[in-house]
Amino acid sequence: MNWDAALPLLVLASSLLPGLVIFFLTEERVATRTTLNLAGAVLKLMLVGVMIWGVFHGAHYETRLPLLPGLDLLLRADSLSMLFVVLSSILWLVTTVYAVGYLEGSPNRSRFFGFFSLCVTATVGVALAGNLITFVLFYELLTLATYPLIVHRGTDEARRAGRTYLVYTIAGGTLLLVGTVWLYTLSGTLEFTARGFLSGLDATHHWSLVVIFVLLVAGLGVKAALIPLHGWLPQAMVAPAPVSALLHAVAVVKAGAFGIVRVVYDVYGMQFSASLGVTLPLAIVAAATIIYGSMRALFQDDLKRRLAFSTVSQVAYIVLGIAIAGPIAAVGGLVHLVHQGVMKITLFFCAGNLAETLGIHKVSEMNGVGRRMPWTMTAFTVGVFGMIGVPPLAGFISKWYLGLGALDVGQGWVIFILAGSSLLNAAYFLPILYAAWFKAPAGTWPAERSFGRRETAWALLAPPLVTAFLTLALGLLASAPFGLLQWARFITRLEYAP
Amino acid sequence: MTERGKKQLPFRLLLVALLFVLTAGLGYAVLTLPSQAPGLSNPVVANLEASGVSNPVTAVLLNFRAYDTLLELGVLLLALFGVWSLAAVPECRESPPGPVLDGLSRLLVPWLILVAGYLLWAGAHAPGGAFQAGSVLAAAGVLLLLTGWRLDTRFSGLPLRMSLVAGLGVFVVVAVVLILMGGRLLEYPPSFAGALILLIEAAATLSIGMTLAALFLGARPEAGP
Amino acid sequence: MSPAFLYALVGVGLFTLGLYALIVHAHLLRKILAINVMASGVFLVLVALAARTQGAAPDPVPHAMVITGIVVAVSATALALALMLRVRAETGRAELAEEPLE
Amino acid sequence: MTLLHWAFDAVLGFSLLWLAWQALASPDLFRAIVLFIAFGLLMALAWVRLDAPDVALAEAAIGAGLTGALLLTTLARLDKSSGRGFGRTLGHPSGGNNRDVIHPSKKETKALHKKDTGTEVHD
Amino acid sequence: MSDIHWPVIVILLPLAGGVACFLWPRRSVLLGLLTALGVVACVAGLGWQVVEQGAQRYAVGGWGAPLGIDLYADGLSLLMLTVTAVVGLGISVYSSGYFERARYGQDRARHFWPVWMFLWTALNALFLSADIFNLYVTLELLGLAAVVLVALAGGADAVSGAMRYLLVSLLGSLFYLLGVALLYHSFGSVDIAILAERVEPSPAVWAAMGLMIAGLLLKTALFPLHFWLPSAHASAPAPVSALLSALVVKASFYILLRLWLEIFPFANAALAQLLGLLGAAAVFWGGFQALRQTRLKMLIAYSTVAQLGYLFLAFPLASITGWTGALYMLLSHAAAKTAMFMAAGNTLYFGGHDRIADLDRAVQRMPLTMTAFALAGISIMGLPPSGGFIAKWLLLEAAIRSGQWWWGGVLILGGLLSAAWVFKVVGYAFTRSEAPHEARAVPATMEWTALLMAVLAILLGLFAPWLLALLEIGSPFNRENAG
Repeated sequence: MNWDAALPLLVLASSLLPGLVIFFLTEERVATRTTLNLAGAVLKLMLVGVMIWGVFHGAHYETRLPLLPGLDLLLRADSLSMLFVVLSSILWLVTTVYAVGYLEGSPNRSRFFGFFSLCVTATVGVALAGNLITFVLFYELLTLATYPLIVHRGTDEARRAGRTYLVYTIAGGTLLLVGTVWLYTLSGTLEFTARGFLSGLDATHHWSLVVIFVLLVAGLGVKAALIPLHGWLPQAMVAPAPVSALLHAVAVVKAGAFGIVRVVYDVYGMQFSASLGVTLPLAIVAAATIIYGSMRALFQDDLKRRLAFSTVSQVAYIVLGIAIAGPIAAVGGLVHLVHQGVMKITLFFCAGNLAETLGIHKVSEMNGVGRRMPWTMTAFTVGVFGMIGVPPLAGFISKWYLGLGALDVGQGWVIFILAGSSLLNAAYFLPILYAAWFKAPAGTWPAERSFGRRETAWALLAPPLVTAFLTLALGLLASAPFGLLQWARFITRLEYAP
Repeated sequence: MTERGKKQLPFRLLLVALLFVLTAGLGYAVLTLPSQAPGLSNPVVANLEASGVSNPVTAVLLNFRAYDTLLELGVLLLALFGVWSLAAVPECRESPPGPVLDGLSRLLVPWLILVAGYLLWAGAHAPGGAFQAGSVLAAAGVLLLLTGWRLDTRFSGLPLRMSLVAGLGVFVVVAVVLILMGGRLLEYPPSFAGALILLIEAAATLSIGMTLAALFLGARPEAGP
Repeated sequence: MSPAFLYALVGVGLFTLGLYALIVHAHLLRKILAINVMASGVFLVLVALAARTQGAAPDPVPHAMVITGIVVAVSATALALALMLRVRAETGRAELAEEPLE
Repeated sequence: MTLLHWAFDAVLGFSLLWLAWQALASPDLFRAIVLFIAFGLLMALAWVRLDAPDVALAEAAIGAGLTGALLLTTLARLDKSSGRGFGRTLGHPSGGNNRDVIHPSKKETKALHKKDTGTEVHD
Repeated sequence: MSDIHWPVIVILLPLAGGVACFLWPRRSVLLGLLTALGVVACVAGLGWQVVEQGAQRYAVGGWGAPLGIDLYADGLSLLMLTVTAVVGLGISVYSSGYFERARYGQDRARHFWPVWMFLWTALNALFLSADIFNLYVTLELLGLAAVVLVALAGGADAVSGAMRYLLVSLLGSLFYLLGVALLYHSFGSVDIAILAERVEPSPAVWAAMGLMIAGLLLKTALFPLHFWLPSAHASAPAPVSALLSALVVKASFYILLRLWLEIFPFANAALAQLLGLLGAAAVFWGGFQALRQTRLKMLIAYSTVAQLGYLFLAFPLASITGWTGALYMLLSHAAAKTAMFMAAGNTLYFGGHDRIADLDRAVQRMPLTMTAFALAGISIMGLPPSGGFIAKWLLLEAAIRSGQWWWGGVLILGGLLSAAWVFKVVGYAFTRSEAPHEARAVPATMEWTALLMAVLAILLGLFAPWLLALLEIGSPFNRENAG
């Protein structure tokens, strides 16, 4: 088990082992639990750093464990997986700090952090999966690890939300499983290869390949919250803020979108799926989701549900980027995978702060909150402008490339979708900013907790500021030598050989 | 015919029809069997003298298929465990035995024990053997129990259990000893196969007699460690 | 139609008779009797077919099997009777409650 | 000579079937057990006819003798636990009352309808 | 090391252990545990011998097949022996805690150990035997021992369940025995290998096949003949229910599989389709009934009925992948179901009842037990990374490759049904219920054994290739007809 084979496993174990240990810690052992959590997060970040450096220089990291006769549990660090691994490890560190602050004094924290680490392990597993069966394995593990977090509070409402979540995700998982097994019986292998491994199959299978594609995308679409499979996301907002922030805005939703990228790129291959004619319907579904998500967000009074519906529409950008069979749009989609994660997590952190410090859950209660919590609201504003796509911020980059890519391939109608959704974003975000900064506060806050001189605990304040700064940095330094754009172009060059 | 029966009449008729079809099928299957089939009688006769006994049935029971008999003793003992664990009904104190029962048992019990001994000995070369002798012994035991005789509480503990388990115990011990001496499971050396079989049969007769009598009694003796 | 086959057919008849009684009668003691009759039927088939060759000594292996079977049958009956008394003591009825087919 | 054998076999076979049917279908339990013991003895006779002396001995001793004894003592206990003395069963059964279903006394019916309130302590 | 007669020791040791437990009841727990460890070691020894030297044929008494009885240990029987050993060890450790402090008092525990050891002997003898009459005797020993253990619980429904189970078991054995009689008198031998050579279709063989399969289906509780299973499995003491669902019911399936593969290879597709159909009906009926139950142990018992249905799906698939999938399902179901019944036993011991609605934050008050239940649930549902997932994958692959995709559909719907009831129970375990009730601390051995069995069910998902390679020894599957 030399170093190249051990690294992916170590990255996985860096969150799995602390998680298992935390399960057995009693409630009072706060110090040990926090140190374990943070140590795990930092260790994972360092390992990922080493891995990125290696992959950039062409090193080949691969862990292969026999799972079934003829099928292996394969963890491989290729350029596409690094994108998602980096995103989830950075955000896990930030969210752990936030969660420690947010759950101060609440019960069952050992159980919470145990499952929290399991979730991240599953997400990293999804990212590093080298073949479809490993992907399915970690994909289902993600469902099992997130369910206890949704029903963490133990209220009946939480249990109902959990049940809806399960109905959707278990059904999705089953579709994915059936598709994978059927694909395996046809293709004989499930290993991800750069331009897909299905183009070689003879024409008689094409019809079943289309059906398999529908099965796979439907299974993944549940977690990617494509309509009509998005129902569980708004209801899952009943979970504590760190869960909504990392999992339902980043980890779980991205796993679905990342899965669709994998299937289209490394299972079917871009050209082959275009020739099968499955990419256009996918693009239409993605576009419909973008518009539908934004429309529903308009009418949500609860802040977290509005953010949830905005996530539904934002994730569909990634799918749209992939579905428009063009290299430039693909770059836009891949880049948005990271940007949307960073921006959305900022907004959820701020929503969590407002709920925790002032007891604000409704948008209507946010009048004049800017004066009371200036730092949180600045982070919120940066996030909102990023979402709308205001130039210097990250959001603008991805929308720009998506638009450019669409024109380059002659899919003009996508421009209208992008423009329309930006307008809708503005329509449901700007009133919040206006109310927060310019309206007078309505007297007392619902459940105010004073934190002395500072507006709220530092553990709750630092994370949103960090992620807001990241949004800004990603926007400004997009085309820097080691920047995200260059990385995305490197991936697409593999997929789109002339 | 209870009123419940009338309600189920159609169900019973259907059942009768089904069972009639089953009987016809099985009957036809039995009739199509080859009319002349020696089965395993030739190999048994061929190996008879190597088995240490001359009665073919005892040879099969205690040598060729001794493994079945070992398990079967296990089944008998298991039934006793079950009956004792259920301890359904405390021993019912029958009324004191009438003169007829008393006289009969006083005459018959010794005679039955003698017949059991004979059957055990005759098993080697004539119809008889462990099970038949054991059941005759059990008959003597049942007769004794009916007259209200009970085992002395001193013996109803470990000694009773030892004797109940004797048959199976001896069988297992003999098997282990034979393996240690290099043979296979229950592979008697031809020279003293007959003696070994007799030893096993004697222990088995004692245990079967005691077990069957205990099963008749149906309840665990109160005292006893 | 040598005697062997006649007794074999009687054995099959006993088997089915016992099966009918087992299904129809509710009282547990009757069910146990039915099981014993079925067992005797099977044993009759086993031994009867062993005596098919006229004149020659019958095949001893089925005889050994039947003796084993008889001892197994008696131990099963003893357990069943003890269990029936226990059911009687616990539920007050010597029959199993009508279990709706679930 | 074979005609006589054949006749004997036919009679024995038929009486076996008839006895079994009578034992299983008779309304009175005690009568059923006695018929069953007779059936056991007749079976022993059948084993002798089929040249199986060992089996005949085993059947007579265990099948008819012991199983019969077990059945009778269980029947006695069955009646005793429902309030009727041991002696009664040895005498001829009283009248033709249908002893098939033993009418549970009040105490037993209460036990029967002990609704399962879920508070039973042992599982 | 490998010239020791392992097959013999594997059978005689638990028998001797049972006798010892009966003779010295006060030390029965210690003796029982020692025997359990001994048997696990011996099975490991046998496993080593089989892996090294291939399938082992052992002529008892030195007489050879037609006259004497043979013991035969190949990959299939070795797999079953390993399952029995592992589950048996878990149950022995669990029972040492369960009967000791449970409300059974000392005398009930006395009766558990000897009967449990005899049952273990019967299982080991059954998996090693290559003689169909010997299989009858082991089946009988197994059935009686199981009935006695069920009746050990002593409640009204336990005793009635035991009675019904006894009658069904005896009926099944008699059907099987009549089949043995017909086969013996057709071909003059009761040894499986010899019968496999001599058998050719004739009315007697068809009748024998029908009788034996009917008898074994009755004992395996396949759908229409499953009526006795729920009341027997649910009302028995927890370790006994685990034992019955994980091992006893599987023994008769093993015999059916042996006969189907070796003696009845000409069994035509129609019968295989019928078995598959009954299996599918069992999956839906078991799952549907499990959803309706309000008591935890009854729910788990019905899930056994459903899971048995999966095993019978392998008959119409009739491909090597199908058989290995069904056997892997048997393996992971044994571990998972044991963990689930142990968890149910802990809940019952903890709260005095097992009503699902009032589990009342069991997650927080019994974390180990609920984790065990959840992990076992993952394996029952067939979600990765559990053994159930591997089995589901293999069966699904076999179904799609053989073009009979509807059996795949049954698998999927069955998985969804079991997901429904697993998460119903887990959901109640998280939430608060209004009926507070007194609680008793559950002994540590009981909780940890449940958790270890559940973790085993998960680990089966990660070590599949070695176990599947084990199954290939003596290749019991390639002698069958299709596939």
